[in-house]
Amino acid sequence: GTTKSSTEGQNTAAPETSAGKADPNAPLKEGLKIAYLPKQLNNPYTDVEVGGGKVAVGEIKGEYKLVGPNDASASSQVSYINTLIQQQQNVIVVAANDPNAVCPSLNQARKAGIKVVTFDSDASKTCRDAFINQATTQGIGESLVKMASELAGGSGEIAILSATPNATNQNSWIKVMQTELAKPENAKLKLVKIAYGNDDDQKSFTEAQGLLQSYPNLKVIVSPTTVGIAAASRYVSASSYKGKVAITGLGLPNQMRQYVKDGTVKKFALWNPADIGYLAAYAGAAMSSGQITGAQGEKFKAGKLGEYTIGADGEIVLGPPTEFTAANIDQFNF
Amino acid sequence: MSAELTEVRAARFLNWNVAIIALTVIVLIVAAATVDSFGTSQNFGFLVLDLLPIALVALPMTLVIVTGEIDLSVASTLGLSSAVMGYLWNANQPIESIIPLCLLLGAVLGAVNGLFVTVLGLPSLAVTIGTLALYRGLAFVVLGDSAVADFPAVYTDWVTGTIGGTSIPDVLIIIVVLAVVFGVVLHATPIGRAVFAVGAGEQAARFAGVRPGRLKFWLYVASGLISGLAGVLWTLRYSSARADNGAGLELAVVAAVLLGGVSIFGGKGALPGVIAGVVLLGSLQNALRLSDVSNEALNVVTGVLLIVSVLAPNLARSVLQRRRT
Amino acid sequence: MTMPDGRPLLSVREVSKSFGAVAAVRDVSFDLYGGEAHALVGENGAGKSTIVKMLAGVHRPDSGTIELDGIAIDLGGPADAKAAGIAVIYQEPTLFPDLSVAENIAMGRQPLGRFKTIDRAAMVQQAAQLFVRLGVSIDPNRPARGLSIADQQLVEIAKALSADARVVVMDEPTAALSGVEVERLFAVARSLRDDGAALMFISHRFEEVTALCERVTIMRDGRHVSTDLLTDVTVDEMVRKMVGRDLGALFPKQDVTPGAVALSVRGLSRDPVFLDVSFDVRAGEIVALAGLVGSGRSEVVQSIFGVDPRDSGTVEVVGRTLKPGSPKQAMAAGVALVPEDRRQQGLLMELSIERNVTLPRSRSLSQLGFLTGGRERRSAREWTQRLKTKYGRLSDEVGTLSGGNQQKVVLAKWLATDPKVLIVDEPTRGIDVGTKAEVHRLMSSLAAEGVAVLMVSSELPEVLGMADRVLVMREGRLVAELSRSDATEESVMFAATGQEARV
Amino acid sequence: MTAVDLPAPRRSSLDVVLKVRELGIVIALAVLVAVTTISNPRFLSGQSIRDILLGTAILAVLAVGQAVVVITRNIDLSVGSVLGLSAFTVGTLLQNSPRLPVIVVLVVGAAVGAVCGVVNGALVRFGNVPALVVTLGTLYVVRGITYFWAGGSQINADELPSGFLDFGNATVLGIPYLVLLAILVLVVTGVVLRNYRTGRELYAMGSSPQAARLAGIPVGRRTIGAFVVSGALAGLAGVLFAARFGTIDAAAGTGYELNVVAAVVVGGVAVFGGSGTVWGAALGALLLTTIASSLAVLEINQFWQQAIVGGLILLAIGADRLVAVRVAAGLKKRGSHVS
Ligand SMILES: Nc1ncnc2c1ncn2[C@@H]1O[C@H](COP(=O)(O)OP(=O)(O)OP(=O)(O)O)[C@@H](O)[C@H]1O
Ligand SMILES: Nc1ncnc2c1ncn2[C@@H]1O[C@H](COP(=O)(O)OP(=O)(O)OP(=O)(O)O)[C@@H](O)[C@H]1O
Ligand SMILES: [Mg+2]
Ligand SMILES: [Mg+2]
Repeated sequence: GTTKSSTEGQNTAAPETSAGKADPNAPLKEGLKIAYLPKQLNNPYTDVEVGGGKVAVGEIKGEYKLVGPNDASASSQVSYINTLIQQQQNVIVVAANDPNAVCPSLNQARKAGIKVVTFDSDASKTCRDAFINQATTQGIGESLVKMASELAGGSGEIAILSATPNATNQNSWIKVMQTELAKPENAKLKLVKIAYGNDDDQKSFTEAQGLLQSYPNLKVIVSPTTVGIAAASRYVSASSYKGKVAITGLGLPNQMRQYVKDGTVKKFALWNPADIGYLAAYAGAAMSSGQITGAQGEKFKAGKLGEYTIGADGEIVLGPPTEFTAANIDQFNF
Repeated sequence: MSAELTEVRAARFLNWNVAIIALTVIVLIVAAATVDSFGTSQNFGFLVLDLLPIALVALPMTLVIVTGEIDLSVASTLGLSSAVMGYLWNANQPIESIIPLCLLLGAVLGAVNGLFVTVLGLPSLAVTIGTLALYRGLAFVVLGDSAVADFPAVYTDWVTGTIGGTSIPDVLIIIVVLAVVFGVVLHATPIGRAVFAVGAGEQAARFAGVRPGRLKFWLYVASGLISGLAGVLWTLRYSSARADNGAGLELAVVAAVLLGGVSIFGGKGALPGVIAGVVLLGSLQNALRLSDVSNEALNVVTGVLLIVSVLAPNLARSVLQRRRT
Repeated sequence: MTMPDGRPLLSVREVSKSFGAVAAVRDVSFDLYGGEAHALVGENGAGKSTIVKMLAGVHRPDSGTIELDGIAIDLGGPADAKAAGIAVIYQEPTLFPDLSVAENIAMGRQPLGRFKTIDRAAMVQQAAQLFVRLGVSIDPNRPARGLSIADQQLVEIAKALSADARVVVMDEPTAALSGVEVERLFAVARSLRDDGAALMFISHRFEEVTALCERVTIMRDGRHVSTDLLTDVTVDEMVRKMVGRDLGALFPKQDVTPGAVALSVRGLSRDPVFLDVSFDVRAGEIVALAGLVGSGRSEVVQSIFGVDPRDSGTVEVVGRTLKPGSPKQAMAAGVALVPEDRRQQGLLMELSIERNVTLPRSRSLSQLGFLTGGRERRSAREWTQRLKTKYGRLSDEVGTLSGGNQQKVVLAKWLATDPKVLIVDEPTRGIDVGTKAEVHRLMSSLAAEGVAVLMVSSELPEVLGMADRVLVMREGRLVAELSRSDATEESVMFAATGQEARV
Repeated sequence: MTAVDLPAPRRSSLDVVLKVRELGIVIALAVLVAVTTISNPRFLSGQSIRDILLGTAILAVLAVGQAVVVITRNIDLSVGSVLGLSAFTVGTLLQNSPRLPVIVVLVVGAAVGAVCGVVNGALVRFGNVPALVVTLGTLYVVRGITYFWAGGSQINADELPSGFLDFGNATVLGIPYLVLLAILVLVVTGVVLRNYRTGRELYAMGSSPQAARLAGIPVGRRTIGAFVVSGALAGLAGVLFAARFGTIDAAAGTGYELNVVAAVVVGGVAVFGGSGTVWGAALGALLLTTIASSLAVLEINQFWQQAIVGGLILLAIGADRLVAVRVAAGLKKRGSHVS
């Protein structure tokens, strides 16, 4: 019969590259219909991201649209992708809830001439034209370990509170962290557990609770997700662990301000999420206008962010993350 | 006497089953006329695919509810079937044997519900809330939080594909065939007569030679089997086996069935109405989405429709009665 | 004995009540006096319970009034009746199975302690005292669930007593009680009466009526027949007034020579409902199973048909042994049961006439396993017409039919199965006189065609008019077998109530 | 909690049998805590107990309300949505007027819930519609309204007054306010149900609706009342939710209804009404919360959690039935004094 191993390699159907060459000098078209489909609506991080997108779409005189499910499920996203195909959008900017489940629909969209740009959480390479990466995976992983090491004073137990176990971006950062931790200079840091809060506020809250109960000697919780870090900080700030356990990771300054000020959190990092949505709009518009095709090495201008170059596999990297501390947090509002 | 007759006639006119079909047709016509690209054949394909799981699971659910019971575990059965499918696929089993196994699994899960309800005589609402959690939990135990995606293209393409050069989805065949089977069983066989009899009065049915326990048991098996099938199709459609597939679907299914005019107390209902209920909910959702109306509005529409569907006949009856006296 | 002071405590003035086409009570008037026990007697369906329910505020009279102390009162609901000092024991016990016996008795009148909280100790105390008065031993703390019918009835009685009501209405309170308990109940009832309460007492047992009551009102077909002092009437006169019609015209019994044994029951037992019941019914014969309410007749026939389990015994139908608990097999062997409870057991009230008539035959009416409706409709039309059923359409809900027509639908449903053995349980309860005659004519002609008929009936005239033989049950045992010539009201009643039948 | 019991003059052995189920939960709880503590002693630390109690508080308040409805042979599936609406209402209120005293906030939350309860109750009572359908409908409607209103906005902890957040965490004598509030709700409801006529009438209605009508109980009014209580408590739980989690969006409380029904069923309240106590329901909530915590601490794969909860529900209702059957059999033997 047909088994996994008998079909290995067959599934990577060649991406249907829209034939045609890049014309770097083509003007950006006006009136492009650019639709944003985040993982789910009503997520503050997402709101900031697509907010940046809205600004960019305005700058290039396009039509901005935001749709999305209330639950972070791939099946609802598929329905929305189908709707966007019907509405003949020019660009779909999507954060995939499941890298594969959305693929058939995204490819249908591309067949219909729609450019697909992923952000936040990538879809399978075969079904999108470009991916806006917040920062290099390596860079984020390294900076997470660096912050953890500083907060732990160079030695002790640390734990990770991630989103879901199959969240692509989180997992690749964690992998880098693990390589970093294996290096001799971090030998005294011990990663005791990776917990998953499913990007759900309460679940993350409960998981943070569980970590502290299970590991009395825990020094740092690293949470590379904005939901997780906020929930963990909130729990610790109101518990007897405050001051004994440090929290760090990736968070939104507005959500974290209170915990930075009350001393629960010393430092954390993030890129500017608004820039991701902003960059995605320009990338999509450039593609739709024929300036670029998504091939490695092509260059395009992204408004106030300047010029970007497409990397391997259609990846576009936003830039290095910013570290936030009590000293600088009030300069940021997102 | 004549007053009584007019009441009967009026009741027939107010028959929700007819009303819901009419309403569905009206909504379809209005949507096609006013919503851009609602009427396109491609959109029809999308609509059918979106309706697939709810339509399938609603079929046995209709029979279960007509007997006066309920099965809230369907979505979890779907999820477990999907998870097991992913697990076995990862374990390098041939898909040709995975699919029948998943159907069998669904039937077994349904049988467990059936045993609790008929042999132990426990209320089905409580039992299936229990198995709702249990089956979903087992799905996570089997597959954890990961997703299995690399199912063979032949199968996934079939589920998302269309018949010949048309844009009629292949899966429509499954829905139509099963709807006909369930419709015929419910409305044109002795089993169907027994289903209505049990729902209208279990004791009287027993006095007429029906065995309510056996009947209910097999209906739960059917419900499990179809949910298992829905799990397989879901997995292939999205090419993604996950433990959380279909979460929350049970309420949508129950809502569609009740909207279709089936009485939650059993004994009343018809399959065409249920199909209309499913199509009504699905096409409203689709049309509203195409018109950029938010998901939120849909929640409200669903809830209001549901309440109205049970309230309207009652109110109509009491108004009629008041006028008579 | 106290004499009534001439002014009635409660008066029923020309009340009427109809349910759809059935006029349950028509222009009935009578008075209840303080310090007096008043009997209400009549056949099944005469309208006694309907009167009770009007006094209880469950039904509102269509016309007429109920007066308390000479003032018309409007009883909008049971709460109003309670407030007016009327306590009711319903024919069917209405307990809360999950609550304790003490709570059941005290519901709505619980003794209160500090902060208006319920004083449980006092509540239990009260119940215990009532049980002492009634001379029974029921634990007030136990839940009502699982109480025997008799104990349930006793709790109902205690409930009514605890109300300290001025009017106590008892709808067949003794149906399930044994002699000892009846005596205790009467002692308590007499003391209530002597304290000035007005009692209304309903029973099918005349010895109870004569033992307790001073006055008797007789009803027939919803109408008031007479109200007399019991000292002025004999039991025979009461029975005549109750039955009140020429039986000859009503029961068109055809003479038939019985054929071979069609139904043979041997040693049928089900603890504690019936014990060692054995009898035969021959083809062409109508055998009546008589007895008091609760004597176990329905249980016997349900057990024969297989809807109820049995502990031991055998049932043979035309030589075929039926296995217990399988109505399907009984039906296949040619048995049909027209059950006593039309609403619960006989009909699916929300389904159409057509579906009801053809349900037991849905398999045989199908073609290649499918039912397209045509054959069912034709068959249903044929059978309902043969029984002269009046209805609008075959697709009407059976619940919209009048009681008599509903009964015809049940009969059609079972006659259509072409039975060899037809068991009918209270075939004419609650249906009008005309219909009754039609049903009887039908049973006669079926017997004449060679069907063995076993008829359970609480109506003596029916039993006497229709049966070739009368079997009498008492407390779960078959106590007498009377031939048509030996069966008289007296002989059947005496067998049913205790003294052995006169030969 | 089980110590709160009737001062019955004499308790037969049968009553003990009838209490078995709640006892069962207590034993299960004890075993669970013991096993977890042995494997990780910090499970019994003050902080950990506080966390479990805080988690239980919200679920218990919901379960108490649900128990009241279920006892009358109805069900309220809209509680999760009502919680969300109430939480968002008070969140918005506090954003705009941060100086509101906590007590006002509690009253506003409960009032929002009570209004939803009135709608549910009136539809069930006057529409003559099964509660399951009505509350399934309002589950969607109320959630939809919350989404409409909230849109994508989220209320974060830093937007809420610290006084209110303190209320979510502060303690009196080591016991958090939220827990005290939940206990207050539990005790008041428990006492009313057990010791007041109104409470007993709710049991009577659930036990036999027909008999209740004949007994002159105002069934319609009590039904609406039960839904109002359930709604108000769901609203109150919304305030507790806001105080405890500090982050509120339109999805708050999604899916809670099944947890709540599960807690009630595990706690021994019969789905067909008439029996069970709010103490049991609260114990059910405590058990479910403790299971969640201890599975996290025991490092049992978190994926097992839901399966275990499901198995427990089946076990609880199965045991309930077995006990009922045995008791009924026992009673029949004892009660048959009619010779
Ligand atoms: N709720 C009802 N709906 C329709 N018909 C009813 C209803 N209650 C009683 N009836 C009918 O009214 C008539 C009188 O019934 P009722 O119960 O008063 O008789 P009864 O004298 O108490 O008889 P029994 O001796 O059998 O108790 C019967 O024909 C019965 O079928
Ligand atoms: N479910 C039950 N549990 C316990 N005892 C019962 C039950 N049903 C009936 N009984 C008892 O069994 C006996 C026989 O009842 P049954 O209904 O067969 O009497 P019947 O002679 O047919 O009277 P009716 O005139 O009411 O039809 C009665 O004493 C009754 O109290
Ligand atoms: Mg009566
Ligand atoms: Mg009988």
